[in-house]
Parts: sequence; structure tokens; C-alpha cells
Amino acid sequence: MTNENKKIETRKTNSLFFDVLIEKFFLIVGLTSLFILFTIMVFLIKEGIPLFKTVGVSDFIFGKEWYPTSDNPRFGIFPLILSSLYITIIASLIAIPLSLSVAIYISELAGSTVKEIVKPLIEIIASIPSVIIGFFGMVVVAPFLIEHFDVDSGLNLFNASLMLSFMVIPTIASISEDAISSVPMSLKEASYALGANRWETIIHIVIPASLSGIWTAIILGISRIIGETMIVLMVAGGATIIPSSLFDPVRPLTSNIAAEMAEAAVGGVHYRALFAIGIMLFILTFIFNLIADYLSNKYKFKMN
Amino acid sequence: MKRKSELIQMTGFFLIRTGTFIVIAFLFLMLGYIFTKGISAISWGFLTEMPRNEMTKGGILPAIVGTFYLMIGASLISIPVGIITAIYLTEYAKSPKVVKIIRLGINNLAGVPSVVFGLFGLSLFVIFLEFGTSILAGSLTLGLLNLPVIIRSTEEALHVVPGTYREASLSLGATKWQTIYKIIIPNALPGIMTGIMLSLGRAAGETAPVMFTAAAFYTPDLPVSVFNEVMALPYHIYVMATAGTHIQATRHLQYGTAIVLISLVLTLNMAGLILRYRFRKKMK
Amino acid sequence: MNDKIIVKDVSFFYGNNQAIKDINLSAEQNSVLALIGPSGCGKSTFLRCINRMNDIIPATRMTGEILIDQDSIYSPKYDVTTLRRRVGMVFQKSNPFPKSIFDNIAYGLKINGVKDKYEIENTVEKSLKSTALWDEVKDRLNKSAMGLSGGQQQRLCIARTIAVQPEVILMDEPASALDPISTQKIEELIQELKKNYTIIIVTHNMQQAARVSDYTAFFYMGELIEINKTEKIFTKPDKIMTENYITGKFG
Amino acid sequence: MNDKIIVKDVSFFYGNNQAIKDINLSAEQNSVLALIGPSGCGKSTFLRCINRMNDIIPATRMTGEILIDQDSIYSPKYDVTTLRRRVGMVFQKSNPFPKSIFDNIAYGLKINGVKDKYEIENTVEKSLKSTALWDEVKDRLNKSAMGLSGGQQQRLCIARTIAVQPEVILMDEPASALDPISTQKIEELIQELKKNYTIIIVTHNMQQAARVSDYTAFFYMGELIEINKTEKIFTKPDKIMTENYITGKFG
Amino acid sequence: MLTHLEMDLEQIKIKIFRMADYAMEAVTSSVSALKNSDTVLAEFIVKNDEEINRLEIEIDDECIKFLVTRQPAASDLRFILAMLKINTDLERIADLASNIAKETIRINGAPLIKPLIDIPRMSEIAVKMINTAFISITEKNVEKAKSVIEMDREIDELNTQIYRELFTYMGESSKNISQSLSLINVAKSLERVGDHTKNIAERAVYYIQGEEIRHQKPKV
Amino acid sequence: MLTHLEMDLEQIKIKIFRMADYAMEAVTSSVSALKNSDTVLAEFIVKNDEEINRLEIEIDDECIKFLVTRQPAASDLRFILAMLKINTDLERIADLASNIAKETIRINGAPLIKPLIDIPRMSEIAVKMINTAFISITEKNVEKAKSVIEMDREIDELNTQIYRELFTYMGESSKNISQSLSLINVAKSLERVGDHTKNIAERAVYYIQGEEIRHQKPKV
Ligand SMILES: Nc1ncnc2c1ncn2[C@@H]1O[C@H](COP(=O)(O)OP(=O)(O)OP(=O)(O)O)[C@@H](O)[C@H]1O
Ligand SMILES: Nc1ncnc2c1ncn2[C@@H]1O[C@H](COP(=O)(O)OP(=O)(O)OP(=O)(O)O)[C@@H](O)[C@H]1O
Ligand SMILES: [Mg+2]
Ligand SMILES: [Mg+2]
Ligand SMILES: O=P([O-])([O-])[O-]
Repeated sequence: MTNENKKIETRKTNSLFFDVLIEKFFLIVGLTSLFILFTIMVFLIKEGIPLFKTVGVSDFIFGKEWYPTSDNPRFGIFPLILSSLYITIIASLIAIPLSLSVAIYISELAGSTVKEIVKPLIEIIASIPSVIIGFFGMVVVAPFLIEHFDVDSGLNLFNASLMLSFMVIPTIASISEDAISSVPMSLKEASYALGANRWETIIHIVIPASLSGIWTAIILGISRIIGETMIVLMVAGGATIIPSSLFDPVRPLTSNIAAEMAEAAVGGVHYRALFAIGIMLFILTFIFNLIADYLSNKYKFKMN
Repeated sequence: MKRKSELIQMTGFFLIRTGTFIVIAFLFLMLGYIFTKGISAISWGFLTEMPRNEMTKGGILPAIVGTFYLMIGASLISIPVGIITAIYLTEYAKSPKVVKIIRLGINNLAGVPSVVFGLFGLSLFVIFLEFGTSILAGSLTLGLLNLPVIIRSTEEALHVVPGTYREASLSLGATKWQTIYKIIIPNALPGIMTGIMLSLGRAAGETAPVMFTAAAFYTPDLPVSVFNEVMALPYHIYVMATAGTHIQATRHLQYGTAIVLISLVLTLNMAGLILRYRFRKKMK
Repeated sequence: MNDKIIVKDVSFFYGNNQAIKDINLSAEQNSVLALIGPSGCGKSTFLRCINRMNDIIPATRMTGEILIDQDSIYSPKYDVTTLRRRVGMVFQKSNPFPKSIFDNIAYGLKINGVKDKYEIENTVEKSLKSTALWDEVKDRLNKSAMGLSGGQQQRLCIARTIAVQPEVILMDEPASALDPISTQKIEELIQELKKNYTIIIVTHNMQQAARVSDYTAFFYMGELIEINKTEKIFTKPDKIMTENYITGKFG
Repeated sequence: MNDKIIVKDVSFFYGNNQAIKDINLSAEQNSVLALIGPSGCGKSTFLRCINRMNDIIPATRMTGEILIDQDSIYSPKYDVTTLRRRVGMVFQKSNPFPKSIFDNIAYGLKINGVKDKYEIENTVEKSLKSTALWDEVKDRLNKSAMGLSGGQQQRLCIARTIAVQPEVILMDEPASALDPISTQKIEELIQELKKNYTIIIVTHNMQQAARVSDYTAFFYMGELIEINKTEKIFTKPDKIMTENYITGKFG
Repeated sequence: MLTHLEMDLEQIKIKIFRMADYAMEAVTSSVSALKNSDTVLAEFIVKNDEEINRLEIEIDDECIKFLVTRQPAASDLRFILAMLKINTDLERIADLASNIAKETIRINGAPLIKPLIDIPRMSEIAVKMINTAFISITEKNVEKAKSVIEMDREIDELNTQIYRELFTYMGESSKNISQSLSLINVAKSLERVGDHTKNIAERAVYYIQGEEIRHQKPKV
Repeated sequence: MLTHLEMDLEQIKIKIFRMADYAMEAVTSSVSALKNSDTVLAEFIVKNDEEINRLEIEIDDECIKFLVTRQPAASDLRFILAMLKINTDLERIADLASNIAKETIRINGAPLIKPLIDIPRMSEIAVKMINTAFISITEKNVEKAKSVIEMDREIDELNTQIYRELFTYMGESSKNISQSLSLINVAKSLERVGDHTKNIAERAVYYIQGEEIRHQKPKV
């Protein structure tokens, strides 16, 4: 006994020192993300802020004309902002109900086999690169719109919104579905046990109980819509006008950056203006993410 | 009274089923369309040859290779940093405040639009650090872009490992690192792998950041150094579909490239999903 | 005889796995029947047959007949939501809805078509009083039910159940997740409730069965080994299996 | 006196919240000490002070002193991993590692530097035998431990603990998640183990405390109200608070 | 508000007190029947013993039920255990009273050989002992319980005294033998009532303070 | 392998059997001391009673411990309850034996007025009763237990017979009175030993079949 004891007793004191070392190292690496976020801000500001030496802030934001390369360049991004706004609203209006249908379907209606098929399918959509969706919008949806809706160009506000909504549906659906499925079975059973049917249970118990999770999903979805570049670049049409119809071509903020970066001279005013748009996007999505973060924390708290 | 609620229930279920059907139908429509249109373009040569005749003929080898380089480059950054960050957050960080701040940073990093990442990569790596438009700059940008994906899925995987395992291991006299290394990481491994797969898929499909930092419309040769420009599949599709001189003539090549890209991304994701599915099942 | 519930030849299958086998028993009106037996012996399954809660589990099958007040509850013309209102259920883990205390109780009324605000308020108060919870919560009816302690939550769940005026209350280990003091309160409550309801309770705790019930049924491997007056079961059971289980000489 | 563990003026704080207050007690070698008291009274917290398991919870603080074999375990020169090997712990929910049965037990040996294969095999067998598990699992040592039943898992966890030759075993409600039969087996096991170990067990179940322990300590709101011979506590406690708790006349 | 547990305990207490009342009543009446040569009353007492037997079984059952359902500990357990044994003692006391009544029946109205003074005195003390023992239970008063044990001495002494007296009587005339034997028997019975009451008091002490005081002083 | 619960029960059983042995021994010896006018043995018996008292308390304590720690139900509970009461009866039986021994001491070697035949017979029956009662417990044999109740009749009859006989003796000569009273007392004591043994048997029946058979036939 004592003999064996000794064997166990001769342990590795150096492993303790190793432990401390590892912890320190991990801390430093752990701070990388913060450092990156900070660096992004620094570089966006460094490249973008000097714009405002030549262009006033309100001219920039509320200016209705965007002629970066003309002899008398004007850098008003108001049409771009409105384009982004409209696209976001319309895409959300399409995406949210569909996503919630999918989420409720998967978590509440589908049998286990169907569920095991549909859920991966939705996750497949999530992984399809946006350039593919944009490509599809260009080569299939646009001609379809021209043919059936009597519009001049199939690349327009509506097409972009449609494609964007298709892109975010999996995001919203799967986060909402997580929230809905994490409503404990016991709550549903309690509701059934009181004589409620499935629909009443879904509407009165399940959805309210998962509401903040669903909100998180929606906010994150919207944030993704605002930030998406390739789809709008390919199917929004690219006109810097203030849209007046669903089928007007538009140019949202992101696609503007992507479209013009190549031709903007490094360090020039145009270049800085594009970075300034980047700053706007950064701030905008930052705010949305804070909201989503807040909501999901609140949600976590509730479920405990 | 009960009749009425049954009626409401039927209507509600009908709407939900319809919505789901629309979404699924759209997916099949899209994939089906692209595959039927593009399958004829796929051949061994398409995958292994250099493009010819201003890219109206030949294959897409450089784009495939470029995408692989970018994926690998991005992983070299994001995997170690991501996993270590996740381990730090779940296992080491003591102060809830620090965790909260770091996690907030990660969430926001995840929310930064990819085009903004592109801008950042452009200004920092391409211009400031003078890497030029290159594999290096692109990989770094994609790596940072992917960091939150890896961190989150690793964190999730670590969280799923029951706290009781930690306690059990510690209570047997294990040190913290022994516990992490011998108990926690092995148990979380499938979950971590999931994150890696998903992030690879994402790296392969991202266009906007690559566009600014790494991608060339056309390179005659395969890259030989990390400071070379490369072609990349998504950018290739975009350019051919919007900016080429022979947009209509190369349609079937565009479809073909789309199929290759989709297959690549879906394979990676599928692998990730299967791993995750197994992992979750095991953890239950 | 005043048998509220009569169970005839009931078997239940999860897929091909038979969880309970040819159960025959009856439960007297205004009495407490306790179901005891080792884990996995089918107590919960049997309980959930009585309000057809097993209906919601796919790939399951029941044979036999259950009568409540002489009506066969599995007959096609028996409405399952009506059944569940008449046969309330309280679960092992307290599961209040993440709503206010008031709404938790009002919910059952609303889905059962009660619209009159005054009536709802009245019933909420009555139910909370009969679960001895009123004094503890009357000043915070609009606060979330999640803020209550475990024992209070469980009593709220009982209040929620009796608000829809069931006749039978099924309880599946209602106190097993509670501390002794809360457990005691629940047991006291069961004693009170039996004046107005017929109660069937599943419990792992034999002493609890002994304390609260009038009749005890001992299940083993899906079979009903013995049902008898509780006192009889605990001092002089008829079956040797019961004796062994009761005295802890099992296995 | 042969006091294995001596606790002096121990207080413990979660942030500003004092969970236990000035606890003084001692535990005799080769005896079972049961900690009882209502939920949240600090039993688990106290238990986890003894193997410094609370160290891993951030923002906590302990004052006072705990001596094991006259050594102050909170002194800076006392290695915490050595302490935890000497003071084993078994948790409420059985938590075997998702490894084979063999590896579950071998793990503790390996991390403690035992490399000899023969020695490891030997110890695994011995530990499984002393938890009466050997016969049940000897043919499936390389199968996953997750395939064992709840009670077997819990005994495996005990085997895993004793494999590293602790002197003290702490148990935090080791049987509360088990059915009565498995519970009984664990209780029998505790009776056997006390021949070689000093055991401290937290339990909600007063009868369990009465059955397995030699001494019982009653905690209330973070304070140690009474510690005494178990028989004394359960027939004639000194403190009226203990009496009330034991007889269920609380609150 | 009483909990169900307390109500159950109260129920048992009420019954055992009723039983004590019966026992005291039986002792008093049996001696007064003897004194007044009241054969009818004596017969009634013998008959009534059945009622007490019924009550004994009832109390035992309730105690057992309480043990099974309540798993009592500490004072509750001591209470139940004390009641279980006190119950037996009370039944025995009632039996002894009925023995006394049977002697009365045997004497069958024959004139008493001497005026009864000490025997009623014994029965008074016995009843007082029972009463005090039960008061000690209600009041949880150990001193009172212990005083019962003291009183038993008096009864024992009176018994010895009566025995001597009647022994003398018997020697004086063989006519006296039969009745003397009866009276010795009665006195002996009362002495045993005292013994049982002493037991009750000892059990009361156990209930109240959880201490065993039986056999601390050697028994008489 | 026995569980700890079974071991605890066995422990109690062993002690109560030892107690029964003591009691039987005491009864046998007390009567043989009387028969042989063996004052030394008688004194030893009186002294030895303390040992039995100690054992009684020990058994009670173990039963209480068992109740507290094991929360017994069904047969285990019935066993413990039976033991608690049987324990009291045994102690009382030993007491009665010590009473008999005290009478021997009182007679103090004086020649016996008649050869003792019926009294040893009574004691034999009593011992056999005790023995049978405990066998019935070991074998869980209700019939044997009930046979004990039958045997009690014999003892009662012998007692009545002895009483009559001695009554006649006393009438014949007043010299006989003192010893006759002693012998009546002895017989009475043995009759009571029978009574207590009957109680034991009744409790055995309760333990074995969970049925109350006390007071089913009116008591003698
Ligand atoms: N949803 C289910 N699907 C398949 N089998 C099930 C399901 N629920 C229970 N079973 C099986 O049916 C049998 C009876 O289970 P049940 O839950 O009724 O037992 P129980 O007596 O309530 O046990 P416990 O005391 O552990 O709650 C068990 O063998 C169990 O494995
Ligand atoms: N990690 C923690 N952080 C903050 N407070 C805690 C933590 N763990 C416990 N507490 C608090 O400390 C007090 C004592 O808790 P502890 O878990 O020791 O009680 P317990 O007696 O073991 O209760 P139970 O029987 O429910 O397990 C409680 O008030 C609890 O809320
Ligand atoms: Mg169950
Ligand atoms: Mg605890
Ligand atoms: O009533 P007793 O026979 O014990 O004196």
C-alpha cells in the first residue's frame, strides 16, 4: 500500500508550471479577436475619415447624387442608403414569414424522418455561396421577370430582395428553430394536458416562450441582408437612383463598394468615400449585432 | 367552440406547410437548374486544364487551385487562433467581464459585412503591409473572417462537454491542462471538426473579400508563391457572368464552375453537418 | 360502486416494446391511488394512458379500454381535448409557462373558451387559494412565474390544473424534484385535494405513497402485481414480490 | 483523538453572498459523516471546500482553516492536485467519462503518473471488486461506460475514485438520481467503504443519513446547527431546530 | 393550522387519553363495586373490558400506520413508541380492574370481613398515578412523571400492610381464608396497577427527554 | 450474502433469542430452587434479573435504531413491532421468575408442606410455551404459535387446581397459611408467565401473518 502510494506521490510538479504558462499564452491568443476588431476600426477610420476634409458629413449622407468619377465629383450616398433600406425591408418581409414557417414546421409539425431531411436541406441553403444565388438571380430570375412582369430590366430591387431573402431564410429559420425546439417538451405537455390543441400550444406557449430567440434570429438576418454584397452586386441593377418602384434597378451601399473599388485610386477621394461607406456599414451592422447580442442573452437567461 | 379552434389549427398548419414547401421548392429549382444546365460542361479536362481562348475554352484548374490555397491559408490562421480562443473562453477565463467583452468582440466580428473585411484586408494587408493582391493577403483576410465561425463552433462543442467531466477529472487530481487535453478536447473533437469544415466551406465561397485582396480575373500560370495573385472559383463565376467579353458564350462554363463550387462547398458542409449530428447524438 | 376510473386489459407498446401488460384496476372517486414500482416498470406510461398523453408520442399503440364515469375514453367519439380538461396532469418537474403567475392559470381557462374577465379573475384566486399559494403570491400576480421557488412552481402547476375544474388529477412524481419541506407541502395539498378530486400519483418514494394514498398499486416490469389498500400493502401485502419491494429486498 | 478532518471557523462567500458561516467540526477516521439540511443551506458548498473544488468557481472566497491529518489544506505549500487525489469526490449525477469502463478507472492512475500496465490492470480489478461491480462488468471492460445503468455508472464513479487511493471520499447526494434498488446498493457500498475510508456524504434524504452515517451534521442557512452521533440526532437531537427539521415540522 | 402529521399524532393522543380514562374509571369502579358489594357494577366492568381491548387494538393499528406512513423520528418517534407500550400497560391495567371485579363477583355480596380502608386508598393512589402520568405527557413534565414512580412506593407499602393484616385474619379464623385470599388478590392487583403505571411514567420520561430510566433502581 | 438490513434484523433476533433463553432459564431455575429449597440459586436468580433488564433496554434501543434508520415496512416492520412488545413480555417473565425466587428466599429452607408436583409441571409447560413461541417465530409457523395459546389453558387450569388444593390446606391448619400463600403466589406468577407467553405467541402470529388475534376470545 505505502509502496504504491509513493509511486503515485512522485508526481509532476513541472506540469503545474506548464499549466500557468499555457493559461497566459491562451489569454494572449484569446484577446486576438478584440485586437482584430479594433484594427478593423482603425484602418477603416484611417482610410475613410479623411474624406470629410473634402466632403461634408451631411452632404455625404444626404446628398442625392453619386458621381465619383465625373469632373465635378459628387459623393452623396442618399440613394445608396435608400436602396439598402428598401432592399432590407422587402427582403425581410419575404424572409421572415417564410423562415418562421420553416422553423415551426421543422420543430413542431414534421415527423422525425421528414425533420431529418428538411433540416439539413435548410442548412444546405445556408452554405450555398452568395455568388451562386446571385448568379441564379441573374441568369434565371431576371429573364423570368422580364418575360412575365413586363419590366425593362430583370436586375432590380425586387429580384435582389427575393434573392437576399432566399439567402437569409436559413439563418433566420435555423436560429428560430433552435429557439423553438429548446422550448421544453414539458411546457408543451402542460399545455396539452390543459386541453389545448397543437396550434393553440404553438401560438400561446411555444412562440412566446421562444420569442427573444426568434427576435435574435430576425435581427441577425437583417444584419446579414444589409451586409450582403455579391447578390446585390449581381442582381440589383446598379443604378444610383432613388427607387420609385419595386422594379427599379438600385445600388445598395455594399455593392457600390464592390463595384467601384477596383477603379478607385488608392488614397484618392473616391477611395476614401468608399471606405467611409464601409465605416457606415460597420457601424450599422455593429448596432444590429449589439441588439441581437442583447436579445440572445436575455433569452438565455429566461430559459435557465 | 372546439370546432372553431380545430379550423384555425388546420388553416395555420396549411400556411406553415406551404411556406416550407416554397422554400424547399426554390432550393431544388435553383440547384436543379444549375445542375441541368451545367452538367454538360463538367469533364476531366474542365477540372484539370488551364483556361484557353480568353477563357471561353479549356478548364478552370487555376481557379480550383487558387480556392484551395486560399482555404488552406485561411485555415492556418483561423483554426489555431480560433480553437485557442474558444478554449480560453470556456475553460480558463475567470472574470465574466473579460468573457463578455471578448465574446461581444467575436459576435461583432462575425457580423461585419464581408465587403468591409475586404476593405480592411485591402488597406492593411495589400497596401499597408505591402503584400499586394496575393494569396497571403487573401488568406489572412479570409482567416480573420472565419475566426468567429471556428470560435463559436468550438465553444459550442466545449460547452456541450458536461461540466461534470471537468469536475470528475479535477477531483481525481488532474491538473487543468490535463483535464482539457485528455478529457475535454477529445470529447469536443467532432464538434470542433464541424466548425473547421463549415469555415472551410465559407472560405471557398466568399467573393467580396477575395475580390479586393487576392483574386485575379485571369492568371496564365499556377501560383508559385504566397505573394502571387490567384484565381478563385466564386470570383471566376462573378467575373464571367458580369464582366467578360463573351458572357453568353461562356454560359455553360459559368454553370459548370458553379457546379464545382457548389459541390465543393456542399461536400465540406455536409461533412460538417454529419460530424455535428454524430457528435450531438453521442453527447446525449 | 363509485369507481371513477376503470381500466380494462390495458397494454401499451412503444413500437414493438411492450411497456405495460394487461393492466386491470379501478380507482375510487375521491381517493388517492399511488402507483409504485422500480424504475422503468411502466408507471408513467400507464398514467399517461389515462389522459391519452401518450397519443402525442409517435409509433405507440394501446390496447384495452379505459372508462371514466363509464365512458370509454379511447372511443372515437370521445374528444381528447375534453378528456384532458377533465383529467388534469401535474408533472415531475414543475413546468410553469414563462408567463405571469396570473396568465399561467388563466391560460387553461382561455383556451377552454372562458372569456369573462371577472370569471377568470375569480377562478385564478380560487385556484391559488386551494393550493395554499394565494397569500404567497397575491401581490405579484403579474410577475413571471419563473421567479417562484421550485415548490411554489409546482403548486402553481397544480393550481393551473385545477383551474379548469378537472375531475381526476394525475401526478407523475410531483415532488421528486423538491426539497423535503416543499415535498411536505405538496403532500399536505394532495390530502386536501382528494376531498374534491380523484387523484392518481406516481411516486418512487414508497413512504410518500404510504403517506398520501388510500390505495397503492405495485407495478413490476409492466405488470400490475398488486393493488390494495395502502395500509395493507405496507404492513401485509398479499404478494411476495410486493413484500420484497416494500422491504427493499429486491434483486 | 483520531480526527481525520478538522474544520475550523470556515466561512465561504460567493461574491458578497456568504454561503456558509463559521463552521467548526471534525470527522473521525473511518467513519461516515452525513450532512443534512434544507436545500441551499450550504451542504454542497461546505463539501466542496474540503477538496478545494470551489477553487475553480471564480469570485469566491474562503476563510478559516481545514486540516487533514493535521495539515492545513489551504496553505500555499499544499498542492491542490495532491489534495484532490487524497480527497476523492463522487457527484450527484453519475459522470463516467465517455471512455471504456477500463479507461475510466485507469484515467486517474495515468494522470497521477502510474505507467506500469500490470499495476493499472490490477488496480482496475481491485477497484471494481470493492464496488461490487467486477462481476457485472468483467466481460465488457472495453465497452463504453455510457452503456451501464445509472446505478452501475455511479458505482463505477466510486470505483474510479477509490482507484487513486484517496483517504477521504466526499459524496454529494450520490444516490439522489437513482432508483431505490440502486440506492440501496450504493448505501451498502458506503457501509463497506467506511472500513477503509473516511466518508462525508451530503444527502437530502434524512433516512439515508440515518441509515449510512455514524455522525450527522445538520446545516441551516449556512450554519452548522448540530453535529452528533447519528442515532442521537434522529432520536433525541439537542437543538430544537434539528428536532423540527427531523420531524418535518419546518417553516 | 395543524399539519396532517400533527393531526394524526393528536388523533392517537386523544385515543390513548380516552383509554386512560377508561382504565382509571375501571379501577375506581372495581374497588367501589367491591366496597359496596355491587355485583351488577362488577359484572358491567368485566363486560366493559372488551371495549378497552378493542380500543387497544385500534391504537396499536394507528401507531403502526403512523410508523409506516410518517417515518417519524426524534420526539415523534419516541411518542409513538411510548404510546405503543403505554397502550399495552393500560390494557393490562383494565384487565387487572376486571380481575378485581371478578373477585367481587366471587365474594358475591357476602359481608366483608373488615371495613375496606386501605384498598380504596390504594385505588385512589393508583388512579392519581395514572392521572399524573398522563398529565406529565401533556405537559412534557419529567418531574411529574418521576413523582409517579415515587407514588408507586406508597402502593407497594400499602399492599404489604394489607397482606400482613389479612394473613393475621386468616390465622384467626379459617372462615376468613376465602375472602382474605380474594382481598389479597385485589391488593396484589392494585399493586400491579401501580407497577404498570410506573411503567407508563417511565415511558413518559423516555418520550419527553429521550432517556431510558427503566431499571435504574432495582425493582421491588 | 446478507445485506446490512438483514444483518441488523439478525442481530436483533439473536438478542431476543438470548433474552428468551435467559427467561426460560430463570423460570426453570426459580422453580427448581423452590423445589430444592436452594436459597443460593434463588438469590442468584434475583441478581441475574438485572442482566435481563440490561438486555431489554439494549433490544429496545436496537429496535428503535432500526426503525429510525431502516424505515421498515411490511414483514420487517411487523417483526420490529413484535420484538418491541415481546421484549417487554420477556422482561416481565424474568421478573416473575425473580418473584418466584423471592418466595423461595422467604420460605428460607423451611420444609415444604407438600411435595411439589403441579408447580414444576406448570413451569415445564411455561418453558415449553416460550420455546414453542420462539420456534414459531423462527419457522414462521402460525400453527405452532396458536398451539401456545392452547397450552396457556393447561397452565390456567393447573393454577386453579393448585389454588383449590392450597386453599384446603390453609383451612386444615393455620400453620400452613404462610407457605400456602407463597405457593399460591408462585402458581399465580407461573400463570402470569403463561399469560405473557400467550402474548408473545399472539405477537408472533401478528408478525407472521400480519393479523391481529389478540382478544379474539374473551380473556380468562
Ligand atoms: N417514449 C418512449 N419511447 C420508447 N420507450 C419508452 C418511452 N417511454 C418509456 N419507454 C419504455 O417503457 C418502459 C416503461 O417506462 P415508464 O417511463 O413508464 O417507466 P416508469 O415506471 O415511469 O419509470 P420511472 O420511475 O423511471 O419514471 C421503460 O422500459 C421505458 O424504457
Ligand atoms: N456557484 C454559485 N454561485 C453563487 N451562489 C451559489 C453558487 N453555488 C451555490 N450558491 C449559493 O450558496 C448557497 C448554498 O448552496 P449549496 O449548493 O451549498 O446548498 P446545498 O445545501 O448543497 O443545497 P442543495 O441541497 O439544493 O444542493 C445557496 O444560497 C446557493 O444559492
Ligand atoms: Mg416515470
Ligand atoms: Mg447540494
Ligand atoms: O400484568 P403483569 O402480569 O405483567 O403483572
